[in-house]
Amino acid sequence: MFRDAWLMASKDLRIERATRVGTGQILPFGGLVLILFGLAISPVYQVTVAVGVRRPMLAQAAPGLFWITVLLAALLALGRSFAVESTDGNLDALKMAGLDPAGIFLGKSAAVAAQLLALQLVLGIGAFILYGPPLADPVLLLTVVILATLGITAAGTVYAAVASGLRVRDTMVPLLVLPVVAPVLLAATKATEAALFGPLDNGWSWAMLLGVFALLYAGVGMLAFGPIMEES
Amino acid sequence: MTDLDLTPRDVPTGGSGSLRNWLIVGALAVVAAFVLFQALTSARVYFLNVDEAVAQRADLGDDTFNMQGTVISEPMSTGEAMVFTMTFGGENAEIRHIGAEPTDLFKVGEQVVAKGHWDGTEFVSNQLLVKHSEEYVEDNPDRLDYELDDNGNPVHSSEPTDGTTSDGSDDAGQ
Amino acid sequence: MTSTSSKATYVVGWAAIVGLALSLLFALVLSPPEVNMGDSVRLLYVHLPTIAVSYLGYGITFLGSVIYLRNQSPFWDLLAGAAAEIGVLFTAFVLVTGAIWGKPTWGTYWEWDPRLTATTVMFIMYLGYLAIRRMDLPQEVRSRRAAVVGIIAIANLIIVRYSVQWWRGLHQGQTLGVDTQLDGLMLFSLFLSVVAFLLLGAWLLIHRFRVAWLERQVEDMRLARALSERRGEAGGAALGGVVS
Amino acid sequence: MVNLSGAISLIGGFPALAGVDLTVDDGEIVVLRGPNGAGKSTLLRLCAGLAPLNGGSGTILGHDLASRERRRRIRRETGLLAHQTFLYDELTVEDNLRFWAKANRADPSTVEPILDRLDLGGRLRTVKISALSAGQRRRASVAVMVCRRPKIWLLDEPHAGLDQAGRDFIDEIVRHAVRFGATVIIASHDHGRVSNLATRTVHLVGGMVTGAEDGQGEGRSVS
Repeated sequence: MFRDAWLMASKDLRIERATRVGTGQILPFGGLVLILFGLAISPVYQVTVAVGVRRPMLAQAAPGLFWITVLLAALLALGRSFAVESTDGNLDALKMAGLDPAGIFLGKSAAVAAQLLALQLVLGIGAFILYGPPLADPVLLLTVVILATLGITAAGTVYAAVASGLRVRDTMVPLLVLPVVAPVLLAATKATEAALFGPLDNGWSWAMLLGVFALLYAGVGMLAFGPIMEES
Repeated sequence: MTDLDLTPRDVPTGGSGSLRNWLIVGALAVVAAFVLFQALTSARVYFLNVDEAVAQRADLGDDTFNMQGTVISEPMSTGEAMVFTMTFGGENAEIRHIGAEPTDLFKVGEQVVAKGHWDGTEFVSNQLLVKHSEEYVEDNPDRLDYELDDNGNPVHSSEPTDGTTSDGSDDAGQ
Repeated sequence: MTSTSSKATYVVGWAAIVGLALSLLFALVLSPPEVNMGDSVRLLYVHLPTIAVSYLGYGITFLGSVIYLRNQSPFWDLLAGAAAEIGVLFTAFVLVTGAIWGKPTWGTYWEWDPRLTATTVMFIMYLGYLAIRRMDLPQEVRSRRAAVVGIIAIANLIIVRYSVQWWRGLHQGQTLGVDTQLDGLMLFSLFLSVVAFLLLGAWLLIHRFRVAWLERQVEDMRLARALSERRGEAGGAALGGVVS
Repeated sequence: MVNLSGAISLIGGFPALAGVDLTVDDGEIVVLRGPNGAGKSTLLRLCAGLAPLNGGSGTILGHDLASRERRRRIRRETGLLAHQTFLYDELTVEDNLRFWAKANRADPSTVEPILDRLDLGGRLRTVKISALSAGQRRRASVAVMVCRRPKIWLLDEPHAGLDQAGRDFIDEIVRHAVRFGATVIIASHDHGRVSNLATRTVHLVGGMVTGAEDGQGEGRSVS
């Protein structure tokens, strides 16, 4: 299983290296979304965050805006991940090779997760520059980013697979994936708020929730991928 | 190309990973359930109770949050604001509400959620939501009174506090 | 089967009508106003029964999905789909009645309360489930994928059900539990309307399922005709082949 | 090897196979002939364990087609050369071969010689599949088959769109595979060419077998 996962993940990353869809298209898209949020929420808007302390609303909203951007980018990456398989009958070929469905699931999730993490490194720096929030707890932030990414990709891969197929419309992926990852958005935003602005709320317990979500969907995906991939 | 070996291959059986998957998933579920329990018991999602809000007053600063408690004083109008006292867990808080009138359910003895922030020791509220309990009590003109339990939660008493009339009609659901 | 009604649906249908009429009487006339809510408490007799039907619908979807994945029987697949449609319909109703009820009691139509938010997410997820059932895929593939999602989505129901216990929120806790707190006639009225709505849900479910079943039969008939046409094609060509 | 009786296969609700009876013995080279839409491709996909068996019965290599568990086995022991390349367009010839060799649990050290023998070594090795000509792509797909060394070779119009050299290459590889003990089923329009190969020609119309005749091919028919 892990051997198949490694094989699939390295193959997907090799395709990404050859085509550069992630760096050439998804990353600019994410940057664009960050900038558009900046235009929508004017930098002059201020909110009071403590006695006598006012902060730009944009900085205060940075965690939520960042995670929405990541979700949108994840939708593109997930769609891409399955578009690669549905052209030229490769899904059939994978079945004929007898790869373990759980391995395929883990491999494809891992590849998307790796791409998203790289993406977030750049987008995160961009968000700090554009929105200018403080950073109170870098360790918590890093933990949150990793756990939330794993959760988004695990759940996203399950539902992107459900929505995949030659004649299936692209609109299915957002409809299925977004409600499922809504808890990730909530928890990641809360935990990121704690990591950026200080331990107002219990950031680590939100991070733990993210870990649970990722674990659960990893299990679900390993079990569900067989029936989902079986075409007849 | 005649030297290419095309002998049909005996495909390795590679045991069905089904059992192993179940084991992995089972282990994950146990871990997840444990962690979930831990996380859920500590996550504050929606509101702070009055005692918690009072304890964290310094940390909260001017943050907007929801505070929950039971109304214990008859609200008084002072010009544009409505002033009353809320209690929970043995702590009281003075509320100055500026904003839309709460619903008719807002009255002494009800649990409410006030949305606002601390201003010194006073809580300035912009929105008052009435948190109805899952208790539904028959509207009986004889009995409109309440008591508070140790936590400051209202207790619907079958005995009116003025003690003049007794009321035995409401025990069915309690 | 050529009609979606039968003696059983007649009985269930009439029982639902009588039950609804009775619960209308009890909910609007006979049951007392609540001490704090006044007459708006009467929304309870619609709000709670509809979510009960929703829960049951999603429960059937879960059960049908599990059984379908085990034995591939179209019966359970179609039942799961029909039950999800009923569930979604009643969840929509719950959200609307909840908003209407929320204004006079809490003071707001909508609040980011855990249960409200979770219910809305559940609603959208089951809309997604129904969308999967309409995907342009071979029928078995579609059914299998829908079944997988029908099983996963049950987690939402559990979250919604226990959200009032796990998290603090504006929403009241379990109304019907071991320590139910409803005065006399209120409890009976609620019980009556739950039964009436369950009957209504069952009646709708049976009909919706039978429509789906008939549709499947039409498909099978179309298939049988396509099969004989295709064989005719083969016969004609074979004859031609022999002649030439 | 292949044993079908009354096999029905539905593709998107359409009976692509309407009751096929077919027996193929070890070492045969069977050519399927018939007009477009006769069900040749679906028959091959059924034999590969990809298309569903919706009616009738059948076994491939002794595995029951009705069992999903057995079908997984069938998939691994058969090889399909279809209209699609079964290759990743964005990857090079060599990367594709290495990936599919590993995915099929074939010996990775065979990739190198196979590339050379199939004239995919040298310059072509580092060319993306999307940049190859039709003939070169077919070669690359065949290269994966050669890696897999299936028991049954299922070839769907293998000569289509190829030049003389390409067609000769396909014929040669088919003869070669049979000599090593494989069984081959070919769907083809091009009967002038493939009848030289065939031990038997089976006619398929309207999703059913309408006739068969023996050929002079070089298979090792045991029956």
